[in-house]
Amino acid sequence: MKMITAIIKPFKLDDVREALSEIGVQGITVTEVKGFGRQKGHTELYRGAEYVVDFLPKVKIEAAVAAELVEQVIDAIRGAANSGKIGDGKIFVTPIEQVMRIRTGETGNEAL
Amino acid sequence: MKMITAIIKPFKLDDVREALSEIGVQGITVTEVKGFGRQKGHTELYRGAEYVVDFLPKVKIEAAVAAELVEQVIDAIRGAANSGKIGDGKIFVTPIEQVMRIRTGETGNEAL
Amino acid sequence: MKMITAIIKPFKLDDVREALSEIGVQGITVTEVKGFGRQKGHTELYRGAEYVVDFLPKVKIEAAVAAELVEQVIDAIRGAANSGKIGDGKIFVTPIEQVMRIRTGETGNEAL
Amino acid sequence: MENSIFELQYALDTFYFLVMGALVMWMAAGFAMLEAGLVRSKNTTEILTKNIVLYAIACTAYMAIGYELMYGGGTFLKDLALDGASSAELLGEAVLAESAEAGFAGGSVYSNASDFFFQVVFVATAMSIVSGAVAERMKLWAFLAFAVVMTGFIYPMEGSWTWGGQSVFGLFSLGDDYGFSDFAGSGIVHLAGASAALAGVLLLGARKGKYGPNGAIHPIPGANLPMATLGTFILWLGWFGFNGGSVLKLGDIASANTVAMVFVNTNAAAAGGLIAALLVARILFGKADLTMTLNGALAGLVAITAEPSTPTPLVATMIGAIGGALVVLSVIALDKLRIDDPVGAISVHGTVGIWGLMAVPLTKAEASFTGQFMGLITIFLWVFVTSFIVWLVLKVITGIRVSEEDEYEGVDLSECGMEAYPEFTKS
Amino acid sequence: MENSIFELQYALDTFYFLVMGALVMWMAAGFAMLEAGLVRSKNTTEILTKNIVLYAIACTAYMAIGYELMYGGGTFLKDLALDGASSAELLGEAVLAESAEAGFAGGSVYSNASDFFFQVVFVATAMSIVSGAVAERMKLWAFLAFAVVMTGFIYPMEGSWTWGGQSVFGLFSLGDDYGFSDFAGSGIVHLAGASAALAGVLLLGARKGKYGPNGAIHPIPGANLPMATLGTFILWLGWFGFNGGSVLKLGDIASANTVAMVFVNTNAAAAGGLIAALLVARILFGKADLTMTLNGALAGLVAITAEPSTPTPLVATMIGAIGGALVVLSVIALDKLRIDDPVGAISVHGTVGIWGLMAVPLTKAEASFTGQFMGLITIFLWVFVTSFIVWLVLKVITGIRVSEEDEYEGVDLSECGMEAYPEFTKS
Amino acid sequence: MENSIFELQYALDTFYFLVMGALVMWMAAGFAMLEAGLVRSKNTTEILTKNIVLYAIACTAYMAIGYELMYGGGTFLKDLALDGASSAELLGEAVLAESAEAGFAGGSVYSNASDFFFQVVFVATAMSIVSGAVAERMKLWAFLAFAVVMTGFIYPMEGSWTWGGQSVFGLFSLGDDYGFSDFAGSGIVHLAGASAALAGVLLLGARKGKYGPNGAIHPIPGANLPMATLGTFILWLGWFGFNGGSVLKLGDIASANTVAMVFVNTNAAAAGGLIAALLVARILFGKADLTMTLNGALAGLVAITAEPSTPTPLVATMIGAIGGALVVLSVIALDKLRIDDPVGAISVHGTVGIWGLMAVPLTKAEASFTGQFMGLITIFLWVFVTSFIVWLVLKVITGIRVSEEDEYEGVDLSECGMEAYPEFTKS
Ligand SMILES: Nc1ncnc2c1ncn2[C@@H]1O[C@H](COP(=O)(O)OP(=O)(O)O)[C@@H](O)[C@H]1O
Ligand SMILES: Nc1ncnc2c1ncn2[C@@H]1O[C@H](COP(=O)(O)OP(=O)(O)O)[C@@H](O)[C@H]1O
Ligand SMILES: Nc1ncnc2c1ncn2[C@@H]1O[C@H](COP(=O)(O)OP(=O)(O)O)[C@@H](O)[C@H]1O
Repeated sequence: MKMITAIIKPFKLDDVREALSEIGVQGITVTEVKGFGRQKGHTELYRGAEYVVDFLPKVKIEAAVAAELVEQVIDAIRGAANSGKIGDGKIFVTPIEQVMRIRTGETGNEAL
Repeated sequence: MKMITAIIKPFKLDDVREALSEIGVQGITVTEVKGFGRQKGHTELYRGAEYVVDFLPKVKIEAAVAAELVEQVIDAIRGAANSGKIGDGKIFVTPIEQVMRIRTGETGNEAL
Repeated sequence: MKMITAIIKPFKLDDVREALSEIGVQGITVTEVKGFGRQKGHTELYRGAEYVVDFLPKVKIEAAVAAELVEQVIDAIRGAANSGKIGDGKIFVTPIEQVMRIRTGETGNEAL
Repeated sequence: MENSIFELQYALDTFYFLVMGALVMWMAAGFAMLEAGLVRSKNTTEILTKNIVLYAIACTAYMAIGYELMYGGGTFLKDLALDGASSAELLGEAVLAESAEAGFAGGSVYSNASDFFFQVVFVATAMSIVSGAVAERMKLWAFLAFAVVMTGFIYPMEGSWTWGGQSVFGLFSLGDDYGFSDFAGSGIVHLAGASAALAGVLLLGARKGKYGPNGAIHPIPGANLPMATLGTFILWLGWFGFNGGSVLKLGDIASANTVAMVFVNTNAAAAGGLIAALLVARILFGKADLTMTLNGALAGLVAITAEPSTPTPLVATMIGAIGGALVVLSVIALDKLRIDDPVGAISVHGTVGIWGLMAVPLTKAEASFTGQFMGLITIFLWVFVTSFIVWLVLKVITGIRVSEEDEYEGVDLSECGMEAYPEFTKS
Repeated sequence: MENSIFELQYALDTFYFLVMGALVMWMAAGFAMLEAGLVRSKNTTEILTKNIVLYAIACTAYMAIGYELMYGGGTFLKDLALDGASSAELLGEAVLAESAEAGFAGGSVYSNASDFFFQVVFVATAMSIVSGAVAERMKLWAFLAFAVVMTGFIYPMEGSWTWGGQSVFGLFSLGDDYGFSDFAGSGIVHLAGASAALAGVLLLGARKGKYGPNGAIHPIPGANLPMATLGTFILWLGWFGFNGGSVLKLGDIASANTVAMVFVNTNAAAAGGLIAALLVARILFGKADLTMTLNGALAGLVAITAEPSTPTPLVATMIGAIGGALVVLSVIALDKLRIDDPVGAISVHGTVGIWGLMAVPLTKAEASFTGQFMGLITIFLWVFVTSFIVWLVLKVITGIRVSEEDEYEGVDLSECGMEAYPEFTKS
Repeated sequence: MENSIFELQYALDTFYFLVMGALVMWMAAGFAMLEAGLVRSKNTTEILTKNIVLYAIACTAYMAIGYELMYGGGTFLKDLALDGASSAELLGEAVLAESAEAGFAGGSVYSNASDFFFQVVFVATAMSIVSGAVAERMKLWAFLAFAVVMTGFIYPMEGSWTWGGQSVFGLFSLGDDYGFSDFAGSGIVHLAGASAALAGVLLLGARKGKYGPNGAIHPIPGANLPMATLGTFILWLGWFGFNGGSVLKLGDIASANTVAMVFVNTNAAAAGGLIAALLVARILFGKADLTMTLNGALAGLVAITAEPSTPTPLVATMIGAIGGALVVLSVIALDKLRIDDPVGAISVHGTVGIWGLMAVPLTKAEASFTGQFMGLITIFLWVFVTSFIVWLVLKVITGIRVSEEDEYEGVDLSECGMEAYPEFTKS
């Protein structure tokens, strides 16, 4: 099993969720985050003084999936989240050693 | 060392924290997240138009623990968070390669 | 590639971000979290009844970096976030198996 | 020309009543903000809904039947438009005759419609008190059903025995037999609201998680203190209308001066209550507790409401201060008794309402402790018992409490299907 | 001594006007809060900016030219200070002569400055209606430019044909020829605002994501319901000034009684509208919908505004209730038509404004359905057509809609460079 | 019958005073909301606490001793109830004698209690100005201690030299010797508040992180702009009472007309200030800056406060507009000087207060620039120096600034132990 973590633009969330549902990903966890990267923040003025808003609102999606699904999931996310503009975000794949569904105690792929 | 990540129902947070304290886990980090899964969201009406609230409020707990504690921690979380109802959440175990306590620079299990 | 995750005190965020920029880390993702640890929360009274605020506001920083940069990044974070006081936080290093930049589809170190 | 003077006096007194009434109406917003600030955000839409709907219900039920029960003006105010006269001219003649009889400095003569307006906003106030105490766990529609009975029947009945001058079921007369005196309603409005609230809370039980085993009390902090503070300021402002309008007449020197004194004393008592609560909380808890301070200001206001015209400003400050101190102790005591009142309504309006009534004889010779006690016990028993019955009937028929799961999820979703702050991400 | 009586009457009527005007001014805050609560948080700073700036623009444009167009008082109110007299003494003499002629119970005599103050806050109300309907996607400066034309020209023109008594381009007179009757402005203010809003919305289009293919409607919930509720309470309070002040005179028995009736009926209609909307939404949607309930209260207020003085309280409640039911249906219908109005302004002020106008003949013998219809069609056509042209010109010259990307990011950043709730972490 | 007329005049003028006073009281809520919106959320509970407690302190200290110092009415207002008469009858006689002497159109005769009520809310206004400037870093209890001295002594002293008509320590008389003229208190209230604030800020220093090395300025955005906007609307509304009530008499034609003009001009100046600030900020910063716009409206109000009765509406708009432009520049300048004022209070009330005073001679023949300057320098020096001393004493004894760590964590926790928005998760 792998954990697929994607940082995307907030307004792409619904599209990504649908794309994942379509390929059978049954669960995801979403976090509101701020991102700092190549996409530059904007310079604002507050009462005449400048400040840089470096951190832009992003959304982090985490989906634990069976190892064999990884490529498909990456494609689905990329397909839905890609707008071709800077700041579209990243996808990270990390290993999971164990999973358990709290309700049933199931583990492994059944628990996803 | 392992990172135990649990997605649970928000109102179970205090129970889980206590269960972890009891078995000697000294630190955890908690994030407010939204979850999408088997537990279906509800359909709401706003001014007459329907919309589905797919994302339900969940809490993510992260605890870095010594490898030998993993089973015990999983049991503790499950014991406290299990209500037998759909949506109770998941537990993920992932590897940690290194840990450091910022204050002291300690690493390894001492840093937890 | 490794994921460096640091839990720090919120007011250290800007310092850490600058320290990371200086050593060439080009992107980070930040999450507002609550921490529970050795640093004890405070006991408050609300309308005469006591309650313990165990969870203290923290900030989680995630930076995916090339494996060879890990030590340098850890040092930079520690340098900026260390105030010598309890609760300064932790740094975790975890493996990343794959990275992709959504916009371009680049993978590996180029995608960071 | 004398008639013109009477006309002006009528116009001025009517206007005064309307302005004071508008200020009291504004208190409905104050209660809504105060309560919305002191509950958790998952229960905010429901408390807002309760507050604004109860205001509408109070206005409608009191118009339909309540005013008739309390003062006798016909159901649906059918003769209100011209005070029963058949033309504007005849209204004018009737008013002038009344004024001539009363004399310039005599009893007040004003538009009946303005009287209704002033009275109806009081009804809503009484009902607003209830909504805070039963917050975060009561079913919306059960609450609204109760509001109909409370504003259409329970309150008007006790109102008829006090301000309405009727005897209590033909048994005794609070005014004539006991000289019961309650200027603007520490008892008639505030204690009444608190009594209904207490009955509801007892049947409803505490919020899940509020009380633990071994007497443990787990605070549930309000989600939005700026809103609670705004609500308190609104109530403070509105109270000038509440007490100031209860002089009932403005249009001669003595009356105008009394109205002014009532403003000064109302303000002084609120200030006294606030400072006392601040200091008592400081002493007991070692810190400045904003929510107690807000309750203290309201306690000062409730305390002076029973008699704001006779004390000196210094005495008014002290009456308010005692109210402010009392409210802190009462909140703690009710928590010990596991009577869960999220906003402190029973303490502010009930405990301090009693203090307000009992303080009247201190500055007003005509009032007696016995008379005041008779009044408060009559009001309390009537409202508590009838409310208890109504709540009980509702409990049996429809239930009054949401399910445990709905309570965890928040009543906003189960009762209103709408979150007060629905956004997850900002963009 | 008769003069003293006239002086007092003048003072009382002037004061009454000022107090009512202050209440109407307060409505500007109500619209700001209502709208800020019903948009998403990323568009909040801009809607606040629009609301407070439009109030300032309305005050300035109406002072500069609008009042002159509507009532003829000179540009920049140059003679306002002493009503055109050259000294305070001569002003006094002129007023007394006017009073003597009018007679004590005759037409109202008050300070011209108080009249301007009361009128100007009405202009701002009309303009506030627009801001809500075009929220979340319109360019700030285009909106402000429109506000100048609306408050300086479009509104004053139709105002001159109605309250100003002028003929419509010399063609016909709404008052003399048709007996058009609109007490406080269901049509003149509310329908006018809604007509301008409709023109803007049609040219502007719906918010991105509001409507999907196959008739799908995607709700966009407002970010802060406590604020929206506060706004509604503020509007409710302010409306007592809006309708109550429109009696124009207080200082005799008949007038004072009318003012009081107007207060009672205004309140009753709001309550009726609220309850009807609550129930209709309950029946249609199976739940208590707070935003519809708030709209219902406002609908009740708009409905009664065309004639709050003649109905009985029961009839007023019913007129309001029909307004409250209508507003729910209208909101649904406009959504079906893909006319995107984030706060329901077109339904509340337009649809229900029409109902208010048409309901006048039900309780007022002098009014006719034809006359009312002529009035509403005149107002609608004039405001809609001129607004449409102005919006169109703005669209061509500067554009009226922000870019798609700015809309995603929120207009707060693109138009104001400032977030309403800028904090990421609390510490 | 003449007496009845005097009675009505007394009643009307008293009522007018009370209504205006209630509006000014409402300004306390305005300051609370404005300031709570412009600080960070971690410092919100404390600013709310400061604002509502200072209001209570002002009311109590001014009652205890301040009013006596300023106008001489006895400590604790002991003779207020009947204006020193021993019965209501004798009060009536005394008033009628006074009225007869003053004449119908002469000096105002009203209830002493209404005068106190109106005056006391001014004191609170002056003190509210201070709380914003020292926000986010001052110790709560030190602030409250200062409030006692400010409202009980510092303000009443300068009030006694101006509105109280006393000579300045027997040296000179601002009124008699210099014809100093400050209608409603651009100097006496606003500049005074700003002077006390400036002294506090200088001793306190800037918030951590506000100023960096090399002249860098790091903005600290306010957490809640809807609240700040609401606060501004509240202040705008309250200001009608502030200026409108300062005419002191309503009950004859000339006075009523003046009151109406004051309303019109107050409104016009606020609108002018708002628009000017909007445009100046647009030019300087290239965008619509809501916080500057809000400050601009308040600046317009402060500017016209020194003389709202003599300008024409056009001139009032311009006086306000200059105030609005000035406030933007002043905010920038103070930041350059590293004088950290989170809400812009010193600029709005100080800088523009000075402009307001100096603008009086432009429209009022009796006033001179020298006289105005003498007044402003007297007020500034007195308040600044005494405040500085009091702040210094507090600094030495208890400290006035929270620890650096508490400042990072937020003063809500260290000073009040209570978060304004305590929720982590919604459920
Ligand atoms: N090395 C990294 N580690 C963690 N998160 C990153 C990293 N680089 C970028 N991100 C996240 O991805 C977002 C988008 O990255 P950015 O560099 O702005 O654009 P792009 O994805 O087009 O390269 C950032 O806002 C940040 O949240
Ligand atoms: N594959 C997954 N990857 C990440 N998070 C998941 C995954 N599946 C479920 N979750 C999280 O767990 C929560 C509960 O899952 P759900 O399927 O609703 O019920 P259950 O845990 O009973 O199977 C979800 O709301 C989501 O936050
Ligand atoms: N074992 C752990 N797993 C995950 N997070 C931890 C763990 N221990 C500590 N933390 C996080 O680090 C923060 C600081 O830890 P704490 O024990 O208070 O102080 P210190 O870092 O000085 O040891 C905590 O608030 C928590 O967010």
